[in-house]
Amino acid sequence: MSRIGVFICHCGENISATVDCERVAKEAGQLEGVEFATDYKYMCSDPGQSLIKTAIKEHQLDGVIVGSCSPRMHEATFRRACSEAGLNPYMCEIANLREHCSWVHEKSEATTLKAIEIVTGLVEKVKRNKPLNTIKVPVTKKALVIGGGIAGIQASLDIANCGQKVILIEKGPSIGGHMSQLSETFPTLDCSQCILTPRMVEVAQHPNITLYTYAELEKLEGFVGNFKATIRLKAKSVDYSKCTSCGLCTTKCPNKKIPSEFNEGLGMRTSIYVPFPQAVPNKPVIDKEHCLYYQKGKCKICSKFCPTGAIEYDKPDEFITEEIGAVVVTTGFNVLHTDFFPEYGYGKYKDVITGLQFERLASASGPTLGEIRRPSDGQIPKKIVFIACCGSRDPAKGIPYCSKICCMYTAKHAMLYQHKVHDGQSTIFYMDIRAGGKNYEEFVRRAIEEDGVNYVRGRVARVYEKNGKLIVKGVDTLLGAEPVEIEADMVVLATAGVANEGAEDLAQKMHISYDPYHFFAEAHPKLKPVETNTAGIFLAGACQAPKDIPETVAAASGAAVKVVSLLSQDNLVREPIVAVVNRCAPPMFSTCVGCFMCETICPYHAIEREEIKDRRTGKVIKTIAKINPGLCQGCGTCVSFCRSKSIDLQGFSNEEMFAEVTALLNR
Amino acid sequence: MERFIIQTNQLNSWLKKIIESVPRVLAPVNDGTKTEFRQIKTVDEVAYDTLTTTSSVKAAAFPESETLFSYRKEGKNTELTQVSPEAYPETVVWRARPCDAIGFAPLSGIFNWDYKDSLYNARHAKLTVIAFSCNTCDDYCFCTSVDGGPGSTKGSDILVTQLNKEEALVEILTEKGTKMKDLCPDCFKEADQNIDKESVLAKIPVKFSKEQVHDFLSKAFDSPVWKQQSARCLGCGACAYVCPTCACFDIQEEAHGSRGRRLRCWDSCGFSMFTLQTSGNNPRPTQATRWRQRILHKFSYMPDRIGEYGCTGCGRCSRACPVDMNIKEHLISIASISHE
Amino acid sequence: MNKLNEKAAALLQEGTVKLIIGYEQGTEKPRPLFCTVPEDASRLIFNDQCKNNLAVYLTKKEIIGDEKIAVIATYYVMKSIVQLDKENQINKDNLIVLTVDSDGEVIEFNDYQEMEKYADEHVPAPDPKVVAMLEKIDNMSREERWAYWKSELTKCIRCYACRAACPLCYCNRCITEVNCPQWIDPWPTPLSNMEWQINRVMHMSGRCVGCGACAEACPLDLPIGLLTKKMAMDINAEFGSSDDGNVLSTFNPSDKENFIH
Amino acid sequence: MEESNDKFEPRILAFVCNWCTYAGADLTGTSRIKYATNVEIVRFPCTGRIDFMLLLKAFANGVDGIIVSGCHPNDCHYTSGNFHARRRWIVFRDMLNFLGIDVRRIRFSWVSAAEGAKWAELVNETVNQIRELGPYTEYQKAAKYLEEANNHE
Repeated sequence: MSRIGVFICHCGENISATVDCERVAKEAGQLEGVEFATDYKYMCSDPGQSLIKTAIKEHQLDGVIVGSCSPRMHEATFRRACSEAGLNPYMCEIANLREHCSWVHEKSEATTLKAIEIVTGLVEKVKRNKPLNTIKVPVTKKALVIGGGIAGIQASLDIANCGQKVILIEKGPSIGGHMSQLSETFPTLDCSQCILTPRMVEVAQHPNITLYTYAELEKLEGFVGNFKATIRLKAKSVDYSKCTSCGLCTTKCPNKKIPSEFNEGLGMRTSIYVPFPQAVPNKPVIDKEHCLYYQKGKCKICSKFCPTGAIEYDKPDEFITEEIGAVVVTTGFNVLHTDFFPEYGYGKYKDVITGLQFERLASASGPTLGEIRRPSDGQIPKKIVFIACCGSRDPAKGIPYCSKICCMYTAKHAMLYQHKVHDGQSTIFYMDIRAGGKNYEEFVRRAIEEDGVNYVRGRVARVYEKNGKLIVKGVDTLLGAEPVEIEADMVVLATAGVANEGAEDLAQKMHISYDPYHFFAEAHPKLKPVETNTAGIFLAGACQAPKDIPETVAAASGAAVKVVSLLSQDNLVREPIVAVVNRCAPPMFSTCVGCFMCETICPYHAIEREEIKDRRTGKVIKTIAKINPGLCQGCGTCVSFCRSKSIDLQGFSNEEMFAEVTALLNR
Repeated sequence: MERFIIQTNQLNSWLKKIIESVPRVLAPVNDGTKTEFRQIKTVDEVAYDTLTTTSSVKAAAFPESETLFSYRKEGKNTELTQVSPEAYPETVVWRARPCDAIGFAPLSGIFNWDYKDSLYNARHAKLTVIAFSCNTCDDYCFCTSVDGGPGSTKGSDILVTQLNKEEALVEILTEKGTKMKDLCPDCFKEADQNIDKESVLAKIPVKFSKEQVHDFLSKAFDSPVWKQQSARCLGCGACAYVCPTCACFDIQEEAHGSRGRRLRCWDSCGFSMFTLQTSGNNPRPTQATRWRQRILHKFSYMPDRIGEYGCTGCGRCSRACPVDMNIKEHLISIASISHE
Repeated sequence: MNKLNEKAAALLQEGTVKLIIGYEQGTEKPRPLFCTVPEDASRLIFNDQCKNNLAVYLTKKEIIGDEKIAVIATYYVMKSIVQLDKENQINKDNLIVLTVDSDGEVIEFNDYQEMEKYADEHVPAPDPKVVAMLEKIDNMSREERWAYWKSELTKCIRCYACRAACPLCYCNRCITEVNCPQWIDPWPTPLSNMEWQINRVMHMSGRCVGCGACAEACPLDLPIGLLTKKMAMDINAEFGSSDDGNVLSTFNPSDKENFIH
Repeated sequence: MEESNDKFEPRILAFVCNWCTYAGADLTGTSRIKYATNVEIVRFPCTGRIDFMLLLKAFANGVDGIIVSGCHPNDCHYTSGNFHARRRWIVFRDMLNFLGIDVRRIRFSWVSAAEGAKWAELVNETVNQIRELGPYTEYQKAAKYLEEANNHE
């Protein structure tokens, strides 16, 4: 027999103005199982709360209904009050008599009756409520950061500087990412390398950071606070413990004609190589696709010359597993390949290049040591054309979204060109100039007004070669769609930013969701911009969508804070509003029949398989569903789906909801 | 026992009288592909063209579900309302079959074995059974093997036997029967004592004797026959629900917030949950053990306790079974084992 | 002695299987047969009168045990096996699936792909009576439909033969046996009968193979087969044919409806 | 239930999710928008949690209409609960309609936490619609079958 207490709040006049609170309390007092019922001016006030507490003690109440404002307002308050009086907080329910009743109805019999019915329903619910305890999940105090670009570097440093351990893995031979390829950066034109390199070094030297380059995520198991990551360490063919990075091997390697990824194919590298001078770690790897030994079985020149015998051929990939508490995904982006606008002649004409290639030309560490020389003959182009939106905002041929960074980097490119080639002429074909951001618009104005960059609003129809010149045919829509034709020495395409190849696979490995463009999806576009739907996995940088450096760094620091706040706890404390699979006496053990059709319904992959084994023989008797309380968020979709009603949701159980519904209809 | 002759064309006028004077008259009514006992308001509703109904007539005295008491909560006090058997309506069953009528003996036995079930007894007391002898039968019939017969009078208040197109023999067997006859005295004329009704009855060969089955059962608890016979049994309740003698019931609560009722409703020993205990233990864990229980109960426990066999040979269970668990066939094989 | 009997006898003789589930001639129509010794094999038959869905036995441990068994499968048995397999209810290693083609040749499937392929090539024609009845009901007014189903389902005695005969109703504890809360009143009333059927159909959504065993089993010949059939047609119309056999625990963000405003 | 429809006050139950519609209804309150008293709200974490049996039970226990409402597609607090619910309702509604149950009495809607006004409209519209349809007597009679059956005796 229950001993329920009902406490009706007047909320000053807010409820009592239209609801007869005394009567609600009186009628509630008549209900079976209600031991004590009263009304009071301000239940949430200190005297109000102590009224509840004393009643709980005096009448040994085992359930409490507070008829007041919305539970979204004061549920926490009153539940705390209850637990202070020794009653399990989840034995307290809030009847929403203000937002859902007094404020939306006129003063009338009907309004009071409605209030009484709301209370009646909840009395029957709370009779069936079970005491619940918050769920504690232990946390492994270590983070995994995937991707060594500026986002990964920033996130790793921030986490590490908060005293937490970090594992940073990078699939390439060096960290640095796309930012290390850039020359100057908008809108300040400070040198990318100069601001990035120190951080790369800091990462390498930080006591809290373990760096694995040439490494990829193989498998991710577990759940928030308790992940187990399997990492593939791709064989570098060089023993870094012995290598002194003297560089002899790279100078002696006979195979010198391999297009350098770092230089976007504008420069060459050897098959044993360090991607770029400031690489971290500054030690070589052997590119098996091009190494003569790996391809033809002979050569081994590098190992002959290596003074420390660091070269180790035919070493298989290694796998390590790491226990971690949180993950930050910072795998970055890629630039759109150029084959679906053949009319611009990329690949056909040497002097049609991508923006990223231009970065390398303009970079002091680039193939031309920072001089703008065109790839075909090394001449300095006197006339240069930049084409914005190559693929972006082009649902027909490219991608529908705006790549966001192109407007700014194109302005920067033109500006750099003008600074380096004083008598040169630069033209930019654009759709719109999107320069939202601190000092961005000013930057673009400078390009136009101070550096005399010629902005033409219009699309380029095609680019073709005519006696050594690149003819760029387009229109100027501001001059009434008048055709424009420019004889250029070089054309730079602002190719769109797209998701990295393999992003989809990675997302599936980690059970995070991704959008139609394979960019990773944040849990909420506004309020959870660095979270994913999978608790404990966070995002930062251009793997979410094209982002510029300031945004990326901000997001990285944001993600870092999320990780740190997670790792700073010994246990995760979670609301016990989670689903549970019933258990019963053998030989049934549970009414769950293990059809596992619920697996696909759970957005959080919280439904696992549990084998019930015979104690003696160890033979599996039955495999049933088990819900991981660390992952379950308590939506209850599996509960109403389960055919045999073997899953129930704590706090909103079948019995509770059924009782509430039938009771308020049969008062 | 009085014997009368009624003209076939008079049957309806008699029935008409009965319908007029009795609040509830049940008779076989064609319903889709099936025939079932339903309350009739006119004489034309009766189906005479079918051998028998899908369900037996037992519901007339032992409904699928009936209220034991109802309650209403007023705040903290609860008001109980008992059912009043006086309110049960006088009921006549028209054109039951001898294998229906005969079933009331075991039913009454069960409901009065130790505890006297006032609800059943009240309904049964108000029930008059007017049975019609069978002049046809089908493969499932075996009443003659369990001491019934197409012309058996046991359990009936009146037995009507169609002698030929024109006339039928009416045997008045009880007081209740006489009452019904008296509703339409001029329909009946004294029957000639040497009328032989047997000649018009269906010929149903005796396939086994229930005693053979009974004897075998006394030593057959662990026989492999149960598993063999029950292998295809799906464990539904069809057989029990259509059976004229199955009397297992469950007690249920119908609760609607502040009001509700306690009911008794049919249950079946064939359901796996029937004997499931809270501890998780199930004394009849397999369909084989449940099938064994069904046969033992009907052919061993009941005769031993109440002197009545729990089978009338009507064959309804076999007709209703989704997997053709033909009880006649099974009993024959059991009886033959007992010979060996 | 036909090929089926020979094959079955051989399987039992060699000890390849401990049990063969097939059909034998029953009182009026074929019924399930369980062969454990080669002698039983001679009773096996296979024809289009074989209606029972034998897959219903494949989830009954007490029948199939832990040993290897064989089942002689109709189209619907095959379909049921595929679905049961998706639902983790079948031990593939212990199950041999046989069927008999139109020339009386016995086919033993090496894997489920093969079986599915065969099944899809031998889809039985829809029962014209069912199709006609569905159309009839669709053309009724709502009030007529209500009246029709109410009168039909009032006859239900809740013997649960429909449940027992369905290979996909294999729960240890059916929702009708849950009494905290009492979702469905376990005694027959028009409404509880209807609630039971609604549950049956909802639970079959996207899983039902359309064998009609439920309707076949009903001792009162209630048209409950129409409900599952209708559901299957609706699902096909709404979501297209789904291979995962799992319609209500999957979704498509672009699912269309016209009633949520 | 003999009263004529203009006097008849519908009983309506609303099954709503905690994060969108419940919050939306809160907003209706804080905005002091008035609506009919005929509707009572039952709070669920998510539309995905709403068991179709509860709808049937509500009818069996005498409601004349039902509102089911949650987050708009793509706004589900649990990312996909409302998508699953939507599928469930599509199949369920088709089945009810086939059985001749009056699906006009179940109003499905998406009401976000910002749509306080929409909630008020939804309630008022539904109340008016159900008032026109009248009490759901046929279903309630079916629900009372047993009482009547027993009383007839």
